[in-house]
Amino acid sequence: MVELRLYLAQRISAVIMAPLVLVHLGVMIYAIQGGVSADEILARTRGSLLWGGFYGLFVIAAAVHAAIGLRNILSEWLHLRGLLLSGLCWLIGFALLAAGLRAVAAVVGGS
Amino acid sequence: MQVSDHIQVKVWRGDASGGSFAEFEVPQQPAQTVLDVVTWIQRHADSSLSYRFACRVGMCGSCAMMVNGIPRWTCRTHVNKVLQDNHLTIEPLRNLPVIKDLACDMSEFFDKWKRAEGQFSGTQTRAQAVAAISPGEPARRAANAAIECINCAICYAACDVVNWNPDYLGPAALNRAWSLQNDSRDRRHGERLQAVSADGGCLSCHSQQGCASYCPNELNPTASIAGLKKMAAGAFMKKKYRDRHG
Amino acid sequence: MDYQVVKTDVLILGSGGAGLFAALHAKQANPDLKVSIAIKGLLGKCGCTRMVQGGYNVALSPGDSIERHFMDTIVGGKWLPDQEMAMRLCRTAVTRVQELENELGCFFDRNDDGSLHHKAFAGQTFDRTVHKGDLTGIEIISRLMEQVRALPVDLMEEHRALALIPSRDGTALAGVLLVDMRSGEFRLVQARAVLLATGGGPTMYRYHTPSGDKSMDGLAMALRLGLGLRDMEMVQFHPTGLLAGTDTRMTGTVLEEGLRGAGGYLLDGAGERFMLNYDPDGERATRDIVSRAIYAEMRAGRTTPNGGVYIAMGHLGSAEVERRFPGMVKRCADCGFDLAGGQVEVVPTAHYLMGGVVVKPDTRSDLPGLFVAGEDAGGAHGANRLGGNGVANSTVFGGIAGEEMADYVAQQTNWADVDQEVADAAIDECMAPLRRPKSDINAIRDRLLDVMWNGVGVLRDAQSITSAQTELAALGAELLESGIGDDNRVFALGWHDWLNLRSLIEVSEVIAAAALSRENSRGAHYREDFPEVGSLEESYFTIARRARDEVEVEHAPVDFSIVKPGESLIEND
Amino acid sequence: MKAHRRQPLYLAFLLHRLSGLGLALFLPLHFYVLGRALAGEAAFDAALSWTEGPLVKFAEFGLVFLLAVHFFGGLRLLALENLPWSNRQKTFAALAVAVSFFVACGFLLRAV
Ligand SMILES: Cc1cc2nc3c(=O)[nH]c(=O)nc-3n(C[C@H](O)[C@H](O)[C@H](O)COP(=O)(O)OP(=O)(O)OC[C@H]3O[C@@H](n4cnc5c(N)ncnc54)[C@H](O)[C@@H]3O)c2cc1C
Ligand code: HEM
Ligand code: SF4
Ligand code: F3S
Ligand code: FES
Repeated sequence: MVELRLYLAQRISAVIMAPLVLVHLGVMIYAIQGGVSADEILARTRGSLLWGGFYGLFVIAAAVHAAIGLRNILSEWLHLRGLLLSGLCWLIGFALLAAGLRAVAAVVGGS
Repeated sequence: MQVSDHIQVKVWRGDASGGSFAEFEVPQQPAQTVLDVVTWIQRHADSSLSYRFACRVGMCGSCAMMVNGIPRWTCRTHVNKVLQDNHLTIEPLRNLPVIKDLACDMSEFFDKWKRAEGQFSGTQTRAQAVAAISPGEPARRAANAAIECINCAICYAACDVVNWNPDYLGPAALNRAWSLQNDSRDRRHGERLQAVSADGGCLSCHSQQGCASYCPNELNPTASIAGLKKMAAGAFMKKKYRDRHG
Repeated sequence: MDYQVVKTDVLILGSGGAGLFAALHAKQANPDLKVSIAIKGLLGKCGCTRMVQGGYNVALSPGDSIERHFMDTIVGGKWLPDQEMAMRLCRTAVTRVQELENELGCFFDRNDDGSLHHKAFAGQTFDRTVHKGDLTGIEIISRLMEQVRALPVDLMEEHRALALIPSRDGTALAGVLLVDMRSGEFRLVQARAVLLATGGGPTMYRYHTPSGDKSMDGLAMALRLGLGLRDMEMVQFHPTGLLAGTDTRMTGTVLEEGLRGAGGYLLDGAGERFMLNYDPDGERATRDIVSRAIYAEMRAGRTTPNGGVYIAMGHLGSAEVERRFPGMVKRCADCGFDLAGGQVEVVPTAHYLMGGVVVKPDTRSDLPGLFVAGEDAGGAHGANRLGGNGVANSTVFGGIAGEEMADYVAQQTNWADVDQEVADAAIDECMAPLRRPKSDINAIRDRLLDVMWNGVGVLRDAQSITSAQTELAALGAELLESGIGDDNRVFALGWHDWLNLRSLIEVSEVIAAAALSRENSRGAHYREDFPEVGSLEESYFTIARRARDEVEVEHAPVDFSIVKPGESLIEND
Repeated sequence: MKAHRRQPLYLAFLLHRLSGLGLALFLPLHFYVLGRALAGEAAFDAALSWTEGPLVKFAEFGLVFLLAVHFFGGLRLLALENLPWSNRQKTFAALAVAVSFFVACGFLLRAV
């Protein structure tokens, strides 16, 4: 049953990310013209609840998704099993979540 | 179109403890399958070579081997189709333990078939008439599309997930389970769905599709497994919903 | 020689329709029985049940009847079938097909309204053959295999039966000597009941259809025990086996009957049609007539490069042929032949052995403890087997054997004592070739195939049979002098080749003797020196035995217990 | 590469896995750069300006390519698993790669 939950979590997070990735790619292509600068990015994001929600959701979904994805790779390619595998998977997930949320906080919040 | 009158054949010799290749020169014939090549070697060059076959017409699935790295039914693979620069390399089927030379132990393949609840359980008995089921019913069509499996384990050898995850049931067993899930006469759909949704079941498949590419009967285990995944996910969501809303 | 001794209640030899049904039914009759299955190959993956293409005869179609099926079987068998067996076959086929569908999960082709589809099969007065496309055998054996694998049975895969071992007092069967082919170890299985279901298989002919694992071991073992074999002259030939040269295993495999039915032509080496010279029905004539016609053309030298004739389908339009016979077209294409558009060389090919061990309709043999079912058992088909009655026979009588064995075991209080001397002698004989220097086993096989094909084949006469007998005796003697040159028994195919040949030669001698003794022509047996059918009222069947080193053949009258020649069970017939 | 793997749909699987792996490895870096914003705009700019070099540009193209490949490959898999079966899997896989290449090139062109 572990696998079923993981499978669903990964597919659901993928579905959540799908539109987010599209928007993100679009914005990047638009924004990147003439180089990226902090001003530009921060002007757009700072204080915006919308962007905060957007990137927050993105980060959560990506953390779940990537952690499960890496779990599969670790198990299949490095033959990790059992506690080590789940432990590592949780660790990766939380690390990504923490780093991601911190980054979101940085670009949305702050001065 | 005789290219040369002999072909160069490398055959894996050995057993569970290891082995190596032996080389043979085999006279080429206009009508010659890979199984004929192996047979020639066993009859004329090295009578101690071990291999397995039975029906010789693609019905029993006993003769599968790796031919130039690809799993194939050797009794129905013409040499011309696979010859590369006049060379053939023949090895035992991948992903199964070798018994000797080209014969491997298929027990785990069939154990997994059983683990996937790959057998029918009906509600009717022999005293009753055969169920009236139209061949056009969608479920029957799905069951039928997956039915003509000869348990040759070619798909099992083609799948890397089988290689990476010893628990994985593999394409053939799952394909059979899918066929049964679509059989309206079967009464163990629930138990079977549990069995194939458990760890090592259909959700371990990464859609590599080697199974479907190499299945000699042109079956499509990938499609069957996708069907099971959807069934498994659907059943899980439904149960969650029911648990929450009574 | 050391060997392991194990005990079981029921030991089944072979995993075709007969063996697997026996296992299922024995377990159903008594789940506590220890049931063991020893198989020369892998469970359900060897033998001919898997190779059934046409289908399964059963009187389930509205308007059909068990009596009609029975009459077709008797008439098709030229009044030689054991009538009680034939009746049991036709009657039980009905429940067996329902069991296959309802309990095992087979799914046979349906009509649009959901009812079973029955197709026409040669020699029958009603469309009664149920089928799964043209791969019926795969469906039946796969479903059976799944059920048996799910049961707690003791599987001995790649265990070859070498000898039936009687009890010390010789009054019953005590067990079976086996060799684990993977390790080469001998194993003696003591059993309270044994089923012989090794599926006959006339593979001693140059061209033959059965699977490569079948080599008449069962009948050879029964012979060595002194049991009688009936109808052994009755070897059925399929008219169109693929002919692709002697060096390929494709040669001999069946090209479906439907090709002729659909309007395919048979052409001689010069490309001329010839069937109309033999029969007004031309290519659509029955199996035996077409086989004899092709054989006659071959003997007259009007042959193709490989020595057969052509089957040509192209005039029907290659797209049409591809649509109607996709399996056959693909199989030919895989092997490099264009069936749809071109010409493919064919030859008659030995297909089925009607003969077998003399048994009662409940599968008991003359030796207590030994049961026989499927192609190993004689009697149900007489002189000719209807297409579709083969798999019916193995599944019907296999199931009956399972029940009977459970019953028999319940009455046995203990295991019979094994006759150690017989077992030791059997091991010794099997080991002998391992100790001798290497000889040319292939040459012996090649000669055997030709001797039987030429001497005791589609057409035979006293002279061809006696000269075959002389050669068989010589071959037998030569085999007993020959060796493998390697005493390693681990998965040793060379050794098994030798063992196969031993069985084949022994049974070939019986086929020849029976063929010589029947001085008329019936069904599959055609004597050019005695082309007449003979009196139907005085029909007899042959029983051959081995007594010392001679084969003795006696004639026994057919018991017309249900219907006499000239009568019918069907009104207005 | 082993012969049985030389098959378009296996390659599609591999591409999906490697792109996923690449993305997962890149993600911490990406978060790090953004996280620098906490330390003030100057540091953020410094971190970003690092991305101006041609090598990094190219790497970025690679990254977008990875994301695009993984994204379209992911859509392909979601469709395979959840929509009625289609026998055109090879076409879809090829399409997914082609579209992602297109998108990534668009990105690259805009960037220079
Ligand atoms: C190509 C082909 C097509 C056919 N088509 C039809 C058809 O359409 N309809 C029809 O009714 N019939 C058909 N038949 C006939 C039918 O297949 C057989 O009559 C029937 O299946 C025999 O079943 P069985 O169980 O007796 O033997 P099999 O199924 O042949 O099984 C014999 C078993 O015994 C094993 N065995 C052999 N020797 C030993 C040994 N020494 N020790 C242990 N095990 C041993 C074998 O490995 C095998 O498992 C066809 C036959 C062939 C060859
Ligand atoms: C930041 C973004 C993403 C990262 C870091 C990421 C990472 C990963 C990783 C590491 C895997 C495991 C690969 C494998 O098991 O072979 C994976 C699998 C997968 N990804 Fe992503 N991914 C991301 C975005 C997406 C998006 C946007 C989608 C959907 C459109 C998606 C769909 C999938 C799917 C369906 C799988 C499962 C493949 C399988 O198990 O066969 N991913 N991802
Ligand atoms: S699905 Fe195809 S490849 Fe796999 S075991 Fe069945 S027939 Fe063989
Ligand atoms: S090859 Fe293996 S990964 Fe899935 S699609 Fe087939 S089972
Ligand atoms: S020998 Fe039976 S499938 Fe090849």
